[in-house]
Amino acid sequence: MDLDLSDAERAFQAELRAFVREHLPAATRRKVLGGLTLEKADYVGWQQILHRRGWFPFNWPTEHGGPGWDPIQRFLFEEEMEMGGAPRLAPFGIRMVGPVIMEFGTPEQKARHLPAIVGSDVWWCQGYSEPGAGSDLAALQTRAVRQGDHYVVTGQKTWTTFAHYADWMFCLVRTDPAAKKQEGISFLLIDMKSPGITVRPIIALEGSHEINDVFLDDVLVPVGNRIAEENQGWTCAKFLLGHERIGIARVAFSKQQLARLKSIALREQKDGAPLLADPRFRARIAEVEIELLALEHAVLRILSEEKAGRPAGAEASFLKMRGTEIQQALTELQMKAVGWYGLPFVPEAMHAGWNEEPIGPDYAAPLAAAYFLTRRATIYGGSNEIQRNIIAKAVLGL
Amino acid sequence: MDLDLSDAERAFQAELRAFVREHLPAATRRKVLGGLTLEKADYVGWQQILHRRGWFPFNWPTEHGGPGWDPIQRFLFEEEMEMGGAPRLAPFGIRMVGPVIMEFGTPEQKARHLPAIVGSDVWWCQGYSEPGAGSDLAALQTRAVRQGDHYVVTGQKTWTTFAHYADWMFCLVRTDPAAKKQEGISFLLIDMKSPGITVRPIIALEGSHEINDVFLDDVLVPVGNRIAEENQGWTCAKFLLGHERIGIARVAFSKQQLARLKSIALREQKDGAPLLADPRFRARIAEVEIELLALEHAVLRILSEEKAGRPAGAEASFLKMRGTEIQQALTELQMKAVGWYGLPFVPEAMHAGWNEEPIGPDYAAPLAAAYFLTRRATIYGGSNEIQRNIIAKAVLGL
Amino acid sequence: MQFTLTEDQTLLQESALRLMREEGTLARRRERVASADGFDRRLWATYAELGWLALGLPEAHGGIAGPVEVAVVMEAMGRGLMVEPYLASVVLGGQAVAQGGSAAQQAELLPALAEGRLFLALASAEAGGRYNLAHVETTAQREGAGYRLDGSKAVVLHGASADQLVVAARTGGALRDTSGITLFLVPATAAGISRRAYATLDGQRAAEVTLAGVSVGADAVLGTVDGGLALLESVVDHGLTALSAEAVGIMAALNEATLAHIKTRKQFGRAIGEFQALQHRAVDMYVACELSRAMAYMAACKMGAPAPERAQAAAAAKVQVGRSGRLVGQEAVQLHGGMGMTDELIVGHYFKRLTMIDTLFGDTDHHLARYAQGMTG
Amino acid sequence: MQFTLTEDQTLLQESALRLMREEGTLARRRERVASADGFDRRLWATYAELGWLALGLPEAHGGIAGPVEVAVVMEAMGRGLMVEPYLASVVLGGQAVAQGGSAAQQAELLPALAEGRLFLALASAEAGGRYNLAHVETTAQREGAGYRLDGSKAVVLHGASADQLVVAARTGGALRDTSGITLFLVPATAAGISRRAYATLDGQRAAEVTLAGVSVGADAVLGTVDGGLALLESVVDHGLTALSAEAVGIMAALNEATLAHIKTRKQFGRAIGEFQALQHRAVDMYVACELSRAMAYMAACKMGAPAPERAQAAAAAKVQVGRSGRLVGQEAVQLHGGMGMTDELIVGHYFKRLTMIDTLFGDTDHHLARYAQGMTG
Repeated sequence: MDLDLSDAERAFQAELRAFVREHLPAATRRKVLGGLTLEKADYVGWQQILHRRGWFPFNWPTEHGGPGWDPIQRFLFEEEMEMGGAPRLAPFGIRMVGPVIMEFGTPEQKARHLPAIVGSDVWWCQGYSEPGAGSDLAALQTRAVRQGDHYVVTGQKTWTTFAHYADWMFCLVRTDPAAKKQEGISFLLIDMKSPGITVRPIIALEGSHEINDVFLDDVLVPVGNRIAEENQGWTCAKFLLGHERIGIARVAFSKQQLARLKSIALREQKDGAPLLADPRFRARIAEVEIELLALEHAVLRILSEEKAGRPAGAEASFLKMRGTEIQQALTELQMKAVGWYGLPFVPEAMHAGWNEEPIGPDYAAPLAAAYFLTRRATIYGGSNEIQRNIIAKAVLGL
Repeated sequence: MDLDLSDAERAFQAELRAFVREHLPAATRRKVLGGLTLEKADYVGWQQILHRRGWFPFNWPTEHGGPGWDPIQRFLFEEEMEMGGAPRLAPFGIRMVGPVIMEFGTPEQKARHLPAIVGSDVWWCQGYSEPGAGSDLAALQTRAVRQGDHYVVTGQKTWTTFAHYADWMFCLVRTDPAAKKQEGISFLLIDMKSPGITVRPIIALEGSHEINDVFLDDVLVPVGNRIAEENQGWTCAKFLLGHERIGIARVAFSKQQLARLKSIALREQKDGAPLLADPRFRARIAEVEIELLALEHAVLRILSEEKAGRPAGAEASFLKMRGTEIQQALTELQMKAVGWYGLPFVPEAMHAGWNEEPIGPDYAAPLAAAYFLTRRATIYGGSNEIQRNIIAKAVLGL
Repeated sequence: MQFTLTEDQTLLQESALRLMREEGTLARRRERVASADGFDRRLWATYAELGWLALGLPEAHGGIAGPVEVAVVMEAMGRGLMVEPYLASVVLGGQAVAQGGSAAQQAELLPALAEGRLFLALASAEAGGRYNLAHVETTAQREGAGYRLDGSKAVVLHGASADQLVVAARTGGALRDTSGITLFLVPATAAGISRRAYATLDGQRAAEVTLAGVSVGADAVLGTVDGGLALLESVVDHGLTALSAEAVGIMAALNEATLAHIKTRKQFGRAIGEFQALQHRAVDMYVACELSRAMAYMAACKMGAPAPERAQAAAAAKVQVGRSGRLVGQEAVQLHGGMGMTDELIVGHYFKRLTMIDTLFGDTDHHLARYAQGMTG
Repeated sequence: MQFTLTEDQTLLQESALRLMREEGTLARRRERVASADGFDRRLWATYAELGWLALGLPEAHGGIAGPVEVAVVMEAMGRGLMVEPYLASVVLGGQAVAQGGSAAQQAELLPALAEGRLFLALASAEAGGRYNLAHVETTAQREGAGYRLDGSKAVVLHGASADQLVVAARTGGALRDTSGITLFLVPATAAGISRRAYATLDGQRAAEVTLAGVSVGADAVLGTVDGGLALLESVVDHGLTALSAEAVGIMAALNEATLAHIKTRKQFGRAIGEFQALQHRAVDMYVACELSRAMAYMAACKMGAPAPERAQAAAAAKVQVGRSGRLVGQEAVQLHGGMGMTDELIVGHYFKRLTMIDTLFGDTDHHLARYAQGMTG
């Protein structure tokens, strides 16, 4: 057991750091570190820069165009990206549908879709949740009826993040309504330009637009866009769920948010001294820092096991639980730090182009909105209640 | 709405205070305020003093020998008793079996048992829980088989507080094993001197002896000792459960413990100043004080409603939940306050007669033991899980 | 000792809840929030008719009743998620005049306030001052018979729609001294005042107010010169208590909405409210609301008590409401799942307001520290 | 970077767990607790044979391995709920000598310690000093070539069975000065020493130690004169880390016992572990233990780091273990119902030890404040 980085790991880390410093567009960095709204171009542009360096998709094996890193290297990569102010890499292609296609896709499907993800030529979205199927995903109702070489798909998906950016959607649909819940489901890839698809924005609590309803009305999907056998979609869904559960812990993101919290608390004043020097506020930060430290080392334990050939099972669910709770605690403290200036809400101030004088300190504008936005972290991606159910059943045998 | 005491209430309060000051035996007061072990004689002696003044049982109507106070007067009485260092009045007779006999007893049963409670001639204990019937009280297995004018009772009761003091036990027994769970139960009064009863001490976690197993082996109980009809015992049990749920909040007890906590924190030192002046420890005390304030006013709201003829239902369960949580928080802080001196465990130091020099400050000896002892508060008397179930069902309709 | 509402208070409560049921829909709210002032002047006139704008003000100037009635109305307004400047104008502004105003000031302002013809706002906070009421950098220098005010005030609630501002300024002492603060009544359109209006995240309005050489007469002083902090503290304690009551109304509404949701939302073949883990959490939400209600009304009863007792009661209520509100708000959103995160359901709007109530005039940590400092023993 | 046990460490862990399974029964524990010394000297000899008493000591004097191996053994001892003076003698005493001792002191003491022939104890705390290591009132005045020690030491773990005491005394400075503290090695039977032995609530032993004119030579100094605080801090950090590992073992054992209980205990016609509210609480207990384990081993890895980094790691681990241990201990008792409250089940004994671990060398609040103070940024 040894917590120090090896020389090779240290060199790798330095290389990552230098690369972000030199190649991340300044405008993008400013938006990320200032908590401002990112455009699609910010995400895609950075993916392409990474791709040219051979680092995108960072989590893929070399045979499919990734760098083939081990779990520790991937951890270091994510850390340097976050600390350097790089935008989060959208997970839909590289963490979700990509690995599913690698595992279950035909050679034709691989040839068609994987290079497009590698080259950032397509943006994917995830068609899982439905109005009646949230935590109980297998209750989904979207129907796909076989007609010759096509499925005719009808139904509604919801909470679809970045559907309005997406070229393609991977989608769970019901192909056998007579079968038991999990057994009649198939996994389809759907071209978002297909006739019959309508994307309706859902405005979130704090005013942002990231999520959408997606209505499917007699959408024709070629049978060749089905991954795995008909009615075997649940296998893909479970595979995807188990994949990269560790990544959702987002330790690096929280480290960056912690640094931001400290920097805000250093600039905020309380009774003539920095808020950061106030023992009570400092103790609140320390509490979260310790929680994050514990999470980080729990992640490192699991990554070390994975590197040693013993990948984690359901026990990794707790990393998602704790990770999201910590993200929420951090955004809450950031909001608390600015006191009264958590109240003003000027939507324009969330955009990098806004040039008016801010109300209160310039860092304050996005903080309360970020707090509200982050409440979703414990709901999406398998709510924390579902994660607890998984651990209770699969780890504790309850 | 008015929080101030009326002139009459203020006079009543003064009278109570003066009485405790003048008539509570000094030795008993010392034990109570020092957290030392009380003897049966401490309890009974004080009950008899109160009785001579006409204040015992303080919660009974005049027709049965009580003072006939309203809910606010009873609240004030309990407060003055606690703050004055009086021992807690054992609930088994005056809060539990007494009201059941008043409600369901025959004239003969009332004449026989109620005066004996009033005069402190008997000590009662409660024969409810069994090894297989804790939270699920109705699962009890102790059998009572009718033979002529007697029941023959066989089974085991457990967690029976002060069974080793008791002259009588009120007991739930199964009289019809074929009936549905709640429907085959009867409520019996059992003379503890009956042949076939064995009391076995259970030593608690922290070393004290208050609770016991009670084994019943072919114990003969006259049919005349049954309260209410055969197989109607569950009605008595529910009545008893609903009765005095508010009292379990023990606001006055917690106020006294809070005062004790502050007095300890004033005498303990941290870096050359009283611990009570340490902002963090002070904030911890303030947190509990606010919680207790909220509980107290929630109790007062419910008592005011009761006084106005609208007695509380299941919603009062939350008073027990919060009350016990606050008791635990207070004993935990008392233990924390003395730091290292929470460790020494000299059982003899818990007894008033011990004359050796204490280890550490004299107030420290019972604190950790009291913390461990108080953990039971959320388990006994209907665990807090059961209280939550009750509220979920009866109040929230879940 | 009587901890139940009187008959009159119960009638007030019933009529307030009735009005809120009619007005408290999300659609009506959206209209109000989108309007120029950010609230509904027609509804304000209704409040005046109902006598709500006179609550807690002295009877000599058309006022009626006291803090308990204010709490009753604020609790109802919490349920209705109202955006009118009741707190800003009637509670904060009104109490400042009622407690600090001369007979002439009261006679001039209070009837107008009670009749809905006048809007007040309290300009107390400053950038960098956090929640310390004594942090007053704005100066009031003697100028002839009057004063000249210079400085900036932060997040003045409903500052842009106010006719008169109650401004805390320093007539003496250093930055955070407790003496040397004076409250002034300043016409909002006086020369030298600029107001930058904006919306707040909870759908309310506020303004940054700058005072550059604003001249006022000696009769603009509210209360005593240099002794304004005690008055300001009392006014803010009334505000905290009213906010606590509003928060209770929000919690009750959130609990109702959450219960209705978990009783009907089906997952895994049954209503999610049948899952015991959710039941126990719903119970904790219920308890949090009950304890908050007890504290809010306790504080209302204590508003006439001596300053230290009044301050402890207000601080304790704000702490209780801060903790309970955080639990109820976060859990309500969580138990609503994705729907709780959208702008389309009122749940999210309640949550935002409840969150912002914790910030107003000092968050839970601030008032816990304040309570701890004032605690006996 | 490698966060898994090496092959050797895994073997050590397996053998330790095997021994603990044999020795860690409640019946065996009762015997040990009731014995004169409060522990089992035969078992101590076994520890010596297994090499455990040499862990973390310098190789030059018979020592092997380091803090990670100590953590492995301590975690196993937590599971076994052992009462031997491993922490007191090997970790605290051993590290004091290993880090502060001269070559002569090390050569004299360490082999004896490793072979189980010598018991040490650390006499650092004092009444009124709470957890402040610099609060040293005990004085060491120059007396000829040596020193004369006077003062009282509080709650010296296994102080009565120790052969030598490591005593913190003041050679200079005022009461809580960080300089002026010196550590001394004092034979426990030296003239002027009196020890009052007692049991602790968690079934361990401790003693109050009084030093009245105890004469020691200059060669009794451990480390540098006046510079003892840094050494003491390092020793205590090793102790905190070892305690954290012990707590992890206890939590794991409590979680196992609780799971076994709720899977078999039937109420309302089914195992109580089928109730979702209990399931979710069991999950939180599991997570608390996992996070604590990560932190305990992180801290063990940091014991060789520069002082500030080492201190932060030890403090963070103690905070994590304090919070997790409180949750796991309280929940284990609660979920066991009445049985958890009795002396008859090992659960209660685990709970008591876990509670006392939080007190030892500073509770959660103490180390949170310490961590916050040392935190960067």
